[in-house]
Order: sequence, then C-alpha cells, then structure tokens
Amino acid sequence: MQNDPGDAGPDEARRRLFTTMYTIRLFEEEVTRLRAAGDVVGSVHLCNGQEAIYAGTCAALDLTRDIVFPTYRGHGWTIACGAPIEDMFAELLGRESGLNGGRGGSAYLSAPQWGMYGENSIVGAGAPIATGAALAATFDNSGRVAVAAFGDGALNQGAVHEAMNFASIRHLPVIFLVENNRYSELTVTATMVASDRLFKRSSAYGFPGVRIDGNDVGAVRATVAEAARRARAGEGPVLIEAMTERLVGHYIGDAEQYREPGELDRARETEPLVRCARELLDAGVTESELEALKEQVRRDVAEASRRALASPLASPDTVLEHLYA
Amino acid sequence: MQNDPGDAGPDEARRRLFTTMYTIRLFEEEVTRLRAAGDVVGSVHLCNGQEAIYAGTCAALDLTRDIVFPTYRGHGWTIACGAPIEDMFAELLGRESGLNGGRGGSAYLSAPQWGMYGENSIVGAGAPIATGAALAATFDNSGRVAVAAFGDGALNQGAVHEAMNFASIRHLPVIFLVENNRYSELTVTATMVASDRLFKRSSAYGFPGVRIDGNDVGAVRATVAEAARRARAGEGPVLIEAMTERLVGHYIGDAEQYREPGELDRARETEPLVRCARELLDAGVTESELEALKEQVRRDVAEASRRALASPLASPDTVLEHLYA
Amino acid sequence: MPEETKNLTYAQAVNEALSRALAERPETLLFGEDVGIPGGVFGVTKGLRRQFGERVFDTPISESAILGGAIGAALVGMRPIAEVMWADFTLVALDQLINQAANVRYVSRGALTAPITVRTQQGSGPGACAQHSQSLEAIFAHVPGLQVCMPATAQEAYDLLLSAIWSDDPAIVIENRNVYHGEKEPVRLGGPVRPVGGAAIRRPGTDVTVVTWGTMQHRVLDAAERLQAEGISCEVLDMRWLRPFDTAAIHASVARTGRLAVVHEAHTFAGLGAEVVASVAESGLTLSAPPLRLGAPDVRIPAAPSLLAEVIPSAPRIAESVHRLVHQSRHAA
Amino acid sequence: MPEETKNLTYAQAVNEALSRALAERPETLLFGEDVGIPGGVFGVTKGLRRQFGERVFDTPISESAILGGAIGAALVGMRPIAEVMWADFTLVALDQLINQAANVRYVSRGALTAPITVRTQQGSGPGACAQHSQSLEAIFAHVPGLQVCMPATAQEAYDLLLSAIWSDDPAIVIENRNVYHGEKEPVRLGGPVRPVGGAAIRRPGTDVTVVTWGTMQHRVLDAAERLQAEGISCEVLDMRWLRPFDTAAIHASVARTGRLAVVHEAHTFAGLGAEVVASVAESGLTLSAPPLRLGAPDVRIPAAPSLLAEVIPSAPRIAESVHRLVHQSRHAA
Ligand SMILES: Cc1ncc(C[n+]2csc(CCOP(=O)(O)OP(=O)(O)O)c2C)c(N)n1
Ligand SMILES: Cc1ncc(C[n+]2csc(CCOP(=O)(O)OP(=O)(O)O)c2C)c(N)n1
Ligand SMILES: [Mg+2]
Ligand SMILES: [Mg+2]
Repeated sequence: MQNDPGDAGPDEARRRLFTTMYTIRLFEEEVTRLRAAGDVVGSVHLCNGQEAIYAGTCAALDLTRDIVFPTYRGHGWTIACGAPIEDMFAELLGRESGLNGGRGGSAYLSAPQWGMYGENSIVGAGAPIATGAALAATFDNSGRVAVAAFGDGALNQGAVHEAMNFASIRHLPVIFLVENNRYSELTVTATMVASDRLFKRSSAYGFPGVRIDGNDVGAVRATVAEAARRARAGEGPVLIEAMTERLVGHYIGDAEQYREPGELDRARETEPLVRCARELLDAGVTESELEALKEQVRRDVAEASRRALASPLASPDTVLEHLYA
Repeated sequence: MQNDPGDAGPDEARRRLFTTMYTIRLFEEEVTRLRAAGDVVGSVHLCNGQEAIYAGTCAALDLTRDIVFPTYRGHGWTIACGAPIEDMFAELLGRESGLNGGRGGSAYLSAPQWGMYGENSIVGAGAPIATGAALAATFDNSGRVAVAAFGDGALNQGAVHEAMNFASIRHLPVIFLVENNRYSELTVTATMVASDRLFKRSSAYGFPGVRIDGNDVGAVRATVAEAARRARAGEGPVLIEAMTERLVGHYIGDAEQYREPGELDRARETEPLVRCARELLDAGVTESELEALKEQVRRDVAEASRRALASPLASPDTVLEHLYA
Repeated sequence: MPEETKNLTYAQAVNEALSRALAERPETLLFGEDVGIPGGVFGVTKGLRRQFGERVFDTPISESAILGGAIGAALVGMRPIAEVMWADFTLVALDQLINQAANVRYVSRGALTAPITVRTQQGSGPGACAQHSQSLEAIFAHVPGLQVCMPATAQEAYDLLLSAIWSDDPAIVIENRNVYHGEKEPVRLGGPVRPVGGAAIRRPGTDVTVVTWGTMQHRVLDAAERLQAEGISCEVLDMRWLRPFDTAAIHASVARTGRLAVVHEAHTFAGLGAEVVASVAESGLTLSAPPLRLGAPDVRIPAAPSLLAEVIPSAPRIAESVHRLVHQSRHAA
Repeated sequence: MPEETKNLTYAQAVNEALSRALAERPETLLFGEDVGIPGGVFGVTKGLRRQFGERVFDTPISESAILGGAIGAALVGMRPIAEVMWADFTLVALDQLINQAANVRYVSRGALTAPITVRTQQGSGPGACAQHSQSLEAIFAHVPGLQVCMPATAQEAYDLLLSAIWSDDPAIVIENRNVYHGEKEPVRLGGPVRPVGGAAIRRPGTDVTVVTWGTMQHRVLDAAERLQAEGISCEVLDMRWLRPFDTAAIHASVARTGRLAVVHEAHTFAGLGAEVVASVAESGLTLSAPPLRLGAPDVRIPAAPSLLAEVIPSAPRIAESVHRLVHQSRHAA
C-alpha cells in the first residue's frame, strides 16, 4: 500500500492501487457495522467513494520523507499511507493497542511513523500546519513534500487562505489537495462560493491550480507525482482539485436529505473501485485473480477487526501521561 | 466635508474636496506637534499623503445611510465623514469632550452619528463587520452601502478572505477599499504576496477588482460612486485598490529605515494636495482665493486644537459605565 | 406571546425560542453552517427556514465572517443569532467576540452596540475527539462586555436563549449536544422574557452547597440523591449565567450550609470554579471544611470512553468527594 | 555558552537569548511580522537577520499561518520561535495554540510533539486602545498542554525565553513592551538553561504574601517598600510561570505569613488570581484575614491616561489595600 517503487510493472502497480482502495472500502464498511453494533461510538466520517485520491496520492509520494495532513475524514489516508488496519480498528474501538491508544479516535488519529501526520477536526487548520512542515523542508535538506488535504468547503476558511499565500511567497513544497465531494456537511458547497471551480482559487496566490477526476486513481497518481516533482524542485505549491463523490453520509447517521434523486446511483457508476476493477480486467487480469485478490482483502479486514475487538480497552491508568515531555 | 449634494458646481465640489484634504493634513500635522509635546500619548498612525482616498470616497457616498469602517489609520476617514475636529483632538488628548470620551483614542475611535462606524486596530477585522452591515442592508431596506477600508497588508489576513467570499455569494452592498501605500508597517508588502496587483484578489471570489490612482481625488470619487451604484443595485461587492503613498512613518516615531533613497521626494510630487491645488488653479481659482481657503482651514484647525487642549481630561468617575446596557 | 406548556426535548425548546424570536422581532436573523436549509447538523433549527424564509440562512465555513457579520448587522439595528457549531470552533474567530463585540458599547459610550447572540454547544462525549470536547466557558466569562450562559434543561434552554436574544449586549449561549434529543419535559412557552442573569437552586439542602452549571448539574443532582441516602443534604446551585455571575446567591447558600463544593466539566486549573471558591474566601464567610473543586484534570480530552470516564467527574466520584468533604468536617466539629 | 554578565535592557536581553538559541541550536527558526529585515516593530530582534540569515524572516500579516506554520515545522524537528506582535492578536489564531499545539503530544502519546515558542507581549499603556491593552494570561494558562510565562525583568526575559525554547513542548512567553527600552541592568548570560517552571521570592517578608507576575511586580515591590515604612513586611512572590504553576511556593509562603494578596493587571473576574486564592483555600491553610484579589475591574481598557490610571492597580492602591488587609486582621488578633 505504500508508495510504489516503480520497478514493479504497471499491472502490479494497478493491482496494489486496487488492493489499497478495496481495503479502505471494506474498512469503512466494517466500521459502519461496528458503529451500528455500538462497538465504535461517537461521530465517524467515512470516505467511501473517495478512495482513489488516497491511493493515487500515496502511490505518487515517497512516504519515507513525504507526509500527509488529512482531515477527520482520514481513515483512507491512513490506510493508503500503510498504517496497520488492526491498529486503526483498535483506535476507533478505544483499545489500548489503538494507533494512539484511543486518545485520537476516528476523527483525530495519527500515524506519523507511516507519514500520516494527523487528522484534523478543525476545518482548514491542517493547511498552515502542512505548510509549516514544508517550510521546514527548506531548511533541513529532507527533500520533504507535505500534502495538505481538505474538503471543498474548507477553502472558505481563513486559515487556508493564509496558508496558501504563505506557501506561495516562500515557494514551499506543499500540495494543497482538495477532495471535492461537492458537500460541506449537509450544504451544497457550490452555493457557498461564487464559482465552484475551486482550483482557480490558487491564481490569487500566483501558483498553479488544476482540476482532475479524483475517481481516476491513475490521474490522481500522475498529477500528484508531477506536483511533488515541482515542489521538490523548489517551484512551489500546487492546488489540486480532485472531483469525487461521497457515497455515504457526511457522518454515520446522516439522513442525507440534501441528495438529488438518482444522485447516488449516478455516483456509483463512476466510483473508483468499479473503474479500477474494470481497468484491471481490461489489462488482462482474470476474474478469478481479481476475486482472489478481493477475498484476501476481505479476510485481512475481517481478521483485523476481530483481533482489535478482542484486544483490551484503553487503560485509564495512563490517561494522565504524555501531556508534557 | 460631508458628501457633496451634487447640485454644487464642479469647482465648488473640488473646493470642498481640497478643504477636506487640507483639513486632514493639517489635523495630522497638529497631532504630530501634540504628540511631540507629550499632550497626545501612545501610538498614533497618521495618514498624510492618503487624503484623496478619504475625501473622494466620502464625497461619493450618501453618509445619511452609507457607513465606513476604517482602520487605526482613521483620522482622515473621520474628518472626511464630517466629524468635528475639535472632538477628534479631544479624543486623542484623552478629554471628556472627546468623540468617545477618551475610551477609543487615536487607533480605535468612532463617530457613528457621522457614518464613521469605528476604527479597528485588529488588521482585517473590519472587513467581516462591514460585510455584516451590508448584510443588514439586504433586510432593512436602508439602501445602505458599507465601505470596508484596510491596507495592502491586510489582504493576507484570513478574516478578509472570509468576508470577501461571504459578501460575494450574497451580493452584498459592500466596497472593499484597499489603501495601498506599499507597506505593512515596516515591511514591503510586495514581498509578502506573489503578485502585488492586489485588486486581482477579487477574481477568486467572482467580483470585480480595480486599481486606481488613490492620489487622484476625482478618480477615487468616480470609482467609488460607480461601485456604490452597483452595490445599491444589488450587483454585489467591488474591490478597489487605491494606490497611494504614506508620506510619514507607520506610526509617529517610526525611523522609516525601510525607505528607498529619494522615495519620499518622488512621493511628494504626486501627493494629492499638491495635485488638487493645481487642478483648482487650472480651473480658474485664483492664488489668493486658494490662500484664503487654506488660511481658513489653518485657523479652524488651530482653534479646534486649542479648544480641545483647554477642555477637561476624561473624568474617572464614569470609567465603569457603558460596559453593558 | 400567549403562555402555554408543551412537552419538548431540549432541541425542540431551543427551536421554539428561535421561532418566537423570529416571529416577534423582525430584526432577528438566524444563520450559521447548515443552519438554514438542512435545519442544523443536530436538527435544532429544523423548519425555521421554511417558516421564516431568507432571514434564516446557511453560511460558508467561515466563523470570522459569521461572527463579524453578526456584529456588523447588529451595529446597524439587526439582532443576529449566529450559530458556531462547536465551542471549539470559536477559537478560529475569537477576535470577533473578544476584540470586537465586547468593546463596541464601552468604547463608544453606548453610541454603538452589538446585541448579537451566539449559539454554540460544547462538552465531551464518548468517542468525540479532543478538538470537539472542550469546555471553554472560563475563557468567555473572563471577558468584560460579553454575557455567557449554559442552559442545562429544556426549560432553561428556552428561557436563557430568549433572555440572550432580548438583551442589548452580546451573549454566548452554550448548549450541550448530549441532551438535545433526550427525554421530553414540560416547557412553559411564552410569557415575559426574563432579564439576563441569576442562579437557581435546583435542590435545597443544609449540609453543603454544591455549585455547578451546564449539564454537569444532572450528575451533581444524581450525586445529591445518593448523598441524601447517606444522610448528607446538598443544596445544588445552578449558576445558569456565568457572566453576569450571581455571586450573591453563592454566598447566601454557603452562609446557610457552611460548606462549598464546585463541580464543572471544564479543566479545574484556572477554571471558573476558582472564581467561586475565591469569591467565597474573600467574602470572609467561615467554612467548616476547606472548599472543594471538581473538574477535569490537566489532560486533553481523550476519545476512548474508558479514558473519558476517568477524566470527567461522574456522579459516584462527585458523591464520594462531597461525602469526604462533609464527613471530615463533621469529625472535626 | 561561556557565562558573562552584561548591562542590558529588557529588549537587549531578549535579543541575547534569541541570538544564543539561533547560534547553539541549528533547528531554531525565528519569524513573525517585521521580525526579520526591520528587526522587529520594537527593535527586539535587531541584527538577528543579518547574523543568522534565512532562519530569521518576515511573514505576512497571517497569524494562523505563523502559528500553524510554526507547529508544522516543529512536528518535523525544527524549533520555531514565532512572534505574535501583541497578545491581543493571538485571538485571530487561537485555534492553532489551543486546538492544535496543545493536543499534539498527548493525543499521539508522544509520537508527535510541537516544541514551538510563541513570543508575544501584552499589557496596557497610556493612549493604547482597548484592542492593544489586554492581559490574556488566564486564557492561555487554562489550557493543558501549553506552557506560559511572564518575565518581568531583563534577567528573567533572558532566562525564561531560553527555558521556553529549550523545552520540548509549546510555550508562550508574554513580554511587556513598556519595559523593553527601560533601564539597563546586569544580566548573566550563558550557563545552563533552566527547566520550565518555578516561582521566585522577589522580596522576603513576614506579614503578608503578595503573589504577582509580569511587570505588575514592579508596582507591587514599590508598594511593599511603602508598606515597610508603615511597619508591614510583605513577601513578594513572582510566579514567573503561570503554567506550570508553582502552587507549592505560594502555600509555603502563606504558611509563613498567614495572609494572602494577589495582584495582576488582568481582569479580576475569572482571572488567575482566583486560582491562587482557590488553591490556598483548598489547602486548608488558615489565614488571619480573608485573602485579597487586586486586578482590573469589569471594564474595557480605555485609552485616556486619566481613565487607564483608574482601572489598573497602582502602587499606592496596592499599598492601601494590603495595608487594610493586614491592619484589619491585626485588630482582629
Ligand atoms: C472551523 C470549523 N468549522 C466548522 C466545523 C464543522 N464541520 C466539520 S466538517 C464540515 C464540512 C466540511 O466540508 P468539506 O471541507 O467539503 O469536507 P468534507 O467533510 O466534505 O470532506 C464542517 C462545517 C469544523 N470542524 N471546524
Ligand atoms: C491581526 C493583527 N496582526 C498584526 C497587527 C499589527 N499591525 C498593525 S498595522 C500592521 C500593518 C498593516 O499594514 P496595511 O494593512 O498595509 O495597513 P497600513 O498600516 O499600511 O495602513 C500590522 C502588522 C494587528 N494590528 N492586527
Ligand atoms: Mg466536501
Ligand atoms: Mg500598507
């Protein structure tokens, strides 16, 4: 699931992308079950339908030095970065073995050892932080590229504006990646901006913006790869608007009354997993190979969930630790 | 000094504009003296050189219903709105008879009865507030237009971004007026933005932006008049970038080490008072008429300062009043 | 508005207050993220857009524009009711409340006023992350010029919100999402709107005064019930308004009971409980036992329920602490 | 760094600390508005850009980007020292301090840390407006995960700033512009950097403990001098660090003197003085007189000197209040 060394053939690479995306999808579906069963509590934001953005981006990055800053909708990012899904389930389940021992939860977890530098539940707040990590790259010779991921609605938050201007004038190696699923919670984002061509916002700060099909994992991968090359070369930030669809509610329990009739049916036709599977078949992968691959993911996810459920709850004994060094 | 009814002939109008600008200039020069003498204390931000923006704007507005929201650099705005300069001196001098009884001071005074709805010493904070006053105009049938005035450096503040997007999507009658004097305190603003063509920022929000010669009082007046017409007609906000020069320091005491050699000499050639005086003479006003006019302003300013100095200090007896209704 | 009593949830009571304000006061506006067409992320403003049209609307995710916009509209005569979905989010735009709204009247000596009402909600909940769990009332209450309340019941949610809207100064109404859709209770609607301020005795008692506010009071009342069984009579004082703060009510109760405990969900250190204890200490009232503060320890609020339960005062922990407080002094006595 | 003593102003002492940090720790960065090329709006960072080049730079007027940028850089190993020109301005970006910096270590169990130092300054001054006069330490100190100090002298400005920079957690250093360019005093430079925390007795005394912090201590020491003449011996305790808070030092002093007063420039209501009084009350220490809090009343800070003088505690007012406190109890005794 980590970034693809490139020496792997194109088919192998596509297989990995599919595996990553399918793992994300099944992870979210399992979380949905766990939430319904009451094992996971609190508000949970799923990313079903947006998987290509995470898989494509992480495949284009060098996660030994590049880092990503997602939002509360970050399970997919975390998986694409390569964090163990058992530890993720454990985190959502409030287990001691969770990625953060249950301190983070679904909406604020982090896996820095995998390049995932933390979800953020404050809309827009991750943009200046990612910009700061990119600022460091101009001093520490790390060659780091930082990815600030946020949604379409976040572009109206002041912190995002300040981050983009700051990154632009210092030519910082940061990629502003907008996961445009057309909704800000229950509100149609197009009604909250004069123009919904959000990639054009970057022109105000003098750096390039591009809109891509965020459900086309290959397009995401290629676009991010080029943006990362530019950034590493000191050519500054890029704004990538990845068009996608959220196939589920903003949070588990969302009644989704804001949907147009038929909207989700249309979305399911263009969703990334269906497309990537078709591409694999077109590329000569057999139905049975694909089925075997899916079966493996199903087993992995089920096994990880079972293990996490069986592990002990976060122990209150250490609840006061780690506030300060 | 208030908005010009228009029935006055063009010469008369220009005379009034000159009188307003000259009053502002002499007011600031008198404040400089009072500060040096220790009668005025604390940090004071003068607007010498930027007078055409205030005179031209207020002449284009209908201050019986339109309102302005300046920054800490707001003496000129307050005078152009028509507030009594004696009360302004008194405010800076901490007198009971001050516009705000000494509560506001130089950087945070207000004169709402004159359409001046308050300076703001938080960079950018006035933009959303002015936008809110414009929001009200879409409900109260006042026909109000609100002017949010701020400097070139303020465009990098998140609140300004949020205000512009908010105003744009609701087509609010607000004019974003940038007093571009090229400096953010001691820093060259051009180094803090990728493009110093600040009027282009509005395109990100889908409303017009225009750059004008902010030292040409006629140009300011005409541009604001058109922007106000549009705004009142429900066509939404406009960003006006008025290019000007601050002929003095950011604050009294500023060593101005950031200046290029000769920079101020050049600025003095294009400063608004010199130009407006020339225009008056070209239009047939005689030297002696002009001199008489200036003499009157000199007397008014000197008299106002003297009266304010003679008035009693703000009384501590009422210092706890007016915190709540 | 004619008086009537309805069985309502906390959320419905808030909705009734907003509906009344919009109906009786044409200058009111109601806006915020998802507040209009969706009817609120918690469903609290449901139906108001349909009923009152354009005066109820959705905003971008721009808290500075929301709060600054409310202030600007208020300066020219409107009465905006702005929602900030979580108190934690006020921190991206606190300038507008502390540097702007709080200053307007004082600095202009009343020539300008900003009668805005900010509806928000706060508090922890199992699974909620550290950025959605804070109790920030001490920050707001420290600011002269602001008014702050924390309604704990459906009736208070209705009454205090109306008092806030009717008030001519900025007010922050801090609700709690955990009780929005709880049990219905009879709520008296209509009638005169009370002025801002004033604590309420939720349970009279003689042995110890337990001061609290917000939904923590439900745990305190539960604890008081347990203590009654142990022969300890608690007087439970719900401050309701944290600014203005009804210090007199605290002193009067403590004068009767001679013992003081304060319980809140916010962090104990520099929390408002310190103000309660300090004002009693300054008053010179003699206590038969040292006062007690119970709140969250120095920690960030963790998401895992097993951890959260450890850091937020629970009814048993409150009962145990108050028991010790009373017991020790009875022995002393 | 070799130890030496120099005569320095407060501003020069801060400059020396910054210079030492930049010299000894290559991972330090120093940035903020006007901090680089202009050398700071108060001249505090003069010469550092020339000496350390790109690591010292100017930023746009974007506090969220400044603080968020500092956090992001810190997460990957840098030690950013960010300046926010006035504490009042932190309110446009408080999210980055409270929702972000304060959470990082705890929520990740130490896998991530944000060792940023935020240099700011606060306080009132004649003619300064209400948006440039606030004392906000109680807001910062209420937040677990943050560290907060208020150096009052040139030596402390040097020492505490270095402690903050060397600390592996976020720290807010609140300076005061009124003392930047005052009298020079001998300042010990170099030597080991002290860990964060710890109060200091500025003046030993026996009759009453006067707790204070920041530059208010100069007025308190002045008052103590006057009171000495009246036969009242004050022990003046400078807290220096407001988080962590050296409660033990307060209790130890009060145990000796039996009387307590707290003086700060911030608003009294819900100010940190309440924490001081509450912690002593809880401790069960017996006082021979009710404790006293002296701070700013409920008001916005006015610009006019004649008004400002009325609302900020002055040496005479402090002396008078402490005198009454001691006197009344001596009579009682
Ligand atoms: C500062 C702030 N304001 C409001 C919220 C509440 N909120 C959480 S998600 C969300 C919508 C975000 O929409 P978008 O940016 O498009 O991201 P998406 O949820 O669609 O991935 C809002 C308003 C928040 N978390 N932070
Ligand atoms: C939020 C905030 N940050 C920083 C400051 C300090 N400050 C006051 S004026 C100023 C420069 C503003 O420059 P510009 O917007 O161009 O206005 P000008 O002073 O040139 O009129 C700064 C940084 C402030 N008052 N508020
Ligand atoms: Mg979205
Ligand atoms: Mg400027």
